[in-house]
Amino acid sequence: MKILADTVHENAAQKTDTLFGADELVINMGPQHPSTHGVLRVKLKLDGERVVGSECVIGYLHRGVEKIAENRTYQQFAPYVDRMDYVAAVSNGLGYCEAVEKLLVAEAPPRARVIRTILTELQRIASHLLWLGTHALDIGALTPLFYCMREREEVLKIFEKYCGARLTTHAFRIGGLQYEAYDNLEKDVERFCKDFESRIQQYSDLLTGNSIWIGRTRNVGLLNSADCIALGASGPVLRASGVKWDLRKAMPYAAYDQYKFEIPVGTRGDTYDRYMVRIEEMRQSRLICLQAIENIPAGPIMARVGKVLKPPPGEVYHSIEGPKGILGYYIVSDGSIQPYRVRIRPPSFINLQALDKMIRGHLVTDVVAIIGTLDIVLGEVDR
Amino acid sequence: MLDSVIFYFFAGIAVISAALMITRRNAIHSAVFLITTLLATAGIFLQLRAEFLFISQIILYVGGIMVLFIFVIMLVRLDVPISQIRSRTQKWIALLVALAVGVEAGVVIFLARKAPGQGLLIPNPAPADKLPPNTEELANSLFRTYLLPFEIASVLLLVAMVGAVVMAKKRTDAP
Amino acid sequence: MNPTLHSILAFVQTWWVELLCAVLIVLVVPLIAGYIVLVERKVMADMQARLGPMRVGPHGLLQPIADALKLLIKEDLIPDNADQFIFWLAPVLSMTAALTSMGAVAFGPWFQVARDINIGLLFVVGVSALGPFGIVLGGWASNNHYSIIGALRSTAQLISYETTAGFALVSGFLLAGTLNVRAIVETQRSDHAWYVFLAPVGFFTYLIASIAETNRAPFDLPEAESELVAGYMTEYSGFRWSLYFLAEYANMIVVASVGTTLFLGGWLRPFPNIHWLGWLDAAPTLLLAAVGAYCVFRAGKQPARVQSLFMWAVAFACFVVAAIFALASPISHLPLEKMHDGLYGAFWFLLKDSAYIYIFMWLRFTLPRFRFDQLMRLGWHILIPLALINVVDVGIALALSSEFGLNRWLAMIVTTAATLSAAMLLLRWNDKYSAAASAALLADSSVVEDTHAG
Amino acid sequence: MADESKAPKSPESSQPGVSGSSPAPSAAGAPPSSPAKAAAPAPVQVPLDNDLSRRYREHFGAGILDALEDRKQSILIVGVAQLLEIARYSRDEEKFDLLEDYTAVDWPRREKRFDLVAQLYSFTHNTRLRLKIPLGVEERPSTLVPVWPAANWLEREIFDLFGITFHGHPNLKRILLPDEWQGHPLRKDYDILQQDTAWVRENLGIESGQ
Repeated sequence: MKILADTVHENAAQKTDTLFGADELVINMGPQHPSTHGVLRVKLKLDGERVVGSECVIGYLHRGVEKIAENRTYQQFAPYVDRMDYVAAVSNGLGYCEAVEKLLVAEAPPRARVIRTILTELQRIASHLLWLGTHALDIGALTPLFYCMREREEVLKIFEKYCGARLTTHAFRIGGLQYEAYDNLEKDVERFCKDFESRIQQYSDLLTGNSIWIGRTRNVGLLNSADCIALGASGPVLRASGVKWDLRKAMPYAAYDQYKFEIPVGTRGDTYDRYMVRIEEMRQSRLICLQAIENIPAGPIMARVGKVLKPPPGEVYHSIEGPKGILGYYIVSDGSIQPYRVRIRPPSFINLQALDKMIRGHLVTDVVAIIGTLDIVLGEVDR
Repeated sequence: MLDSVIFYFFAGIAVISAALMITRRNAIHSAVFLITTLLATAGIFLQLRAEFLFISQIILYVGGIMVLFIFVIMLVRLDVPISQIRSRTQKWIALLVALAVGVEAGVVIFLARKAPGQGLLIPNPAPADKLPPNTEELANSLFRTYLLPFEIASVLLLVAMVGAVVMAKKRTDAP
Repeated sequence: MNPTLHSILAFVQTWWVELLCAVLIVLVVPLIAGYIVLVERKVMADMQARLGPMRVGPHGLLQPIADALKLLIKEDLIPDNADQFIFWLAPVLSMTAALTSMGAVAFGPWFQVARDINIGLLFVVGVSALGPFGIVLGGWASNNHYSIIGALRSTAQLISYETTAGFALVSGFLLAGTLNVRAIVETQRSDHAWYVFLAPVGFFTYLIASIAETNRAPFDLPEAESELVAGYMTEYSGFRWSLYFLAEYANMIVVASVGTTLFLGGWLRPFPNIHWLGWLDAAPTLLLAAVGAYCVFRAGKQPARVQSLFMWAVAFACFVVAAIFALASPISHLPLEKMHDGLYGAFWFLLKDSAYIYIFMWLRFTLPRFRFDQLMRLGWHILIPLALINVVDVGIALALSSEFGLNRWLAMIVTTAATLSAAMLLLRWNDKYSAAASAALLADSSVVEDTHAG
Repeated sequence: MADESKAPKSPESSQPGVSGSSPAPSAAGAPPSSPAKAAAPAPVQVPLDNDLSRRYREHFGAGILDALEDRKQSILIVGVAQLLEIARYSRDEEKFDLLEDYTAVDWPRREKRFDLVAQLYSFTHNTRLRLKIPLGVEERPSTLVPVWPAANWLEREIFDLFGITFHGHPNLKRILLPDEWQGHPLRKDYDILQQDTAWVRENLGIESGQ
């Protein structure tokens, strides 16, 4: 790795006469660092091993997704959103499709909405699993990653059976679904959910009560609820700080108003709470899936929106509770077949803003844990 | 015969690396050569069947003190203060000290020649593998014969250690 | 005849067994280390619900050789701003320390280089204490911030945990009354107990300290890949890197051997004094024969001819060694019987060593990594006081049994209980302290925050 | 869909423009690619006249240029001069404590070229509000960072992609693109194939393929 920054001698003038100069060290983490989850680059200003300041350098993965949107039709742009948060492509697609549906003043049929809910919740589980594995790996536990990958594989198999793709699925269409649910979707989901309960217990056995794990995560990366809201942090980060708020409950979309589930909240807003919140969210997602497969309404899967989408001029903002936080789409239509402006509110990008506040005063080691606990995906941060 | 080969081997290493140690500019290099000197000395101890001395040389001097030396050299920025410490008279003082040490060594060797068997070069050494194991002997002399001086020395070290801790503590609290 | 040559010949004549052992150590340890890596990967794979290396040779048996070849032919990089001399020296130092310290380790009653060295285990511990130089110098010479942080962490960690390990060993030495490796093992035979039962606290503190000393998880901070990329090894590649790697595994063997010798009865078979348990000595023969039989069974199912041939070869080797073991057993009444002690001792020793190393692996795949301050706190606030208390308690127990004629076991149980209660107190105190420390940290961080607003 | 239901299909208020009758936004006329025949099938935009908008109007009078409802989502069109006060009021009095998003839209043919768009959310009332701030090219809106620290990176992104400079921002520099990049890609006059070829040549050592 190339160290770009060098030792900073801020007070060089005063310090030259002493043998033990208290220099601040600037260390560069990333963009090629094993635990910056892609190409995040953080410049850390250190006093010894303690962080006294930081600066995120992002944009290494910037592809101009929002610019691309202005040059594609509404349908053509849908696959692009999968490439933002590529570990939660289904959720991205849901947000976009629902936003365009709102813009069209249309609504997906009930059957489509239920299937969307199932797939999105599975995607949430998959996303959280990947987070858990990599987060544990960051903290030095090797094994949970492979267990998480094992279960994520099951989810991806269901996606593959449903739409043929595993990662960037493009599972939904504007107005509903393109594909009817395959014959054994309910059975597959049910089997997965049945196994999954004991599997979550396995992760908990490895980590939850482990005193090293607690030592590494308790009181690390504290973020209280006021700071969370001020910094716009959302999703599990917000809930771990004690705000019992979830868009699925607050402003239900898809079919979430039909299902019972709890919003897990933390108390202190530290890394351990965020871990517990996400673990519990996986349990709740499992419950939602189980409820949803009980009763998938019959009927069409596609609303009549037409082949060529020309939404009436105007604008709409629609946001969903993505696995990482509020995933919002602000779409301006000028009445043509291409969106005039698509703005994506990326949860990772805005959660990442809180990093500086969270790592101050902690050790370099904790920076890794805190980057992990924010659950960022650089594809979404940089878009 | 083999004994003297081994002795000259270790002695040569010790002398050469000692010379290199004082001539190196880079403090870390100096430290590495000091380690080599200490190891070579330890080798001579081993050859004399002073096993305990050999291993305490390695554990204490090489494994303990020198690691801390290197630690300090790495942490402290030596390039800045060295230019300030260095003075014009240093060379002459060093020369004087070296001369004194040289004369002293010469006198010792000269005297040793006069009294065979008492000095450094023993013409007819006792066979090395016939010496009694000396770890127990060392323990006996330390904990029986010289118990009081040994304990006084430990108390002294303890005082030094506590003092160091207290001083270090002050440093961190001050700012 | 030339007197120099003559004396050298005489030297070789006298010490040929030791010289052979030394050569064997240098030649075989890298290979063994390579296979420990393979075993580690297999164990890891098993614990993580996957297969591990399967491609190079049957069940990946040739993987270490392939890895070694790959490392040897890799480009040898030295960074521009690195200190060439130290950069070259550091891995060599690490490896030298590890191999030299093996000199005094007795792998069975026969296989030992420094046979009658009086200081025995102290030599092993002392020489392996040179290992940190390789790490700290390598980290410094790389001229890389990650490397130097890794090196500093490593040094601090090794110094702290060597102290613990030293004290833990002292409790064993007190029981044995000697430092000589053979004498330690033989006293365990005459004491009718492995010292792990007499000084359990000593053993467990040594176990923890030895994991920390070899930089293994959960104490692998010097090379924590998620924080420091690869710590002090970041700039190393190819052969130099593999030297570090070998040194790490050789060190594992060394600390495991020390633990085995002092606490697990060395090369003694379990219950060496109970004669009707003599059938335990059939274990090596049966084990090897079973492995050989399995290889024969699998040989036919290998996908490629080379692989099945290799399997046959492994099976053959297993059978030959099993036969040697069988012939060397006292029942056979053959001249090979003379080798009985050496062979069977080596088997039991290596078996215990493997179990010890297996614990290393098990912990590595189960536990997350400590943070540096937590590691230091564990070392200085818990383990060192605990090891010290343990030394005192073992001394008291010995005094009780020798001066007052108290039953040795009773004395040990009493003092161990005392040590354990002291450990509980230490833990509780540490919890309080760490809570206070983290509170102070957070209070501090808010101050920092204010000064760096914006 | 709690916050909004399907828009009513009533025929009133069918102007195709982006906003209602307020002077500033409507001055833009139709966006460039809007064909004349794009007659809106559904009336999706109606003037907003509820307690919320009335309170805002009361407080800021001319500072609130217009209030709209588009697909049941409330929009306040706000003058740039009073932006900071309105933001403070929104956060403290109306409890819009979360700045969910902050972005811009480019209308090159309009007199006031940009719209700044802030999505606000109130945890207390579970409601959303969108503030739109029409903005001329030369105008420098004041930063919202003192009100919502979340605006920090969002404003940097707007600066990066639209070239709008915020007055009083603590660290206004490019965030997604390299610091030396020329041009602001989300402006409509920045072509999709366009890029800073000089930068690419200099820093990546390749000739741009476009």
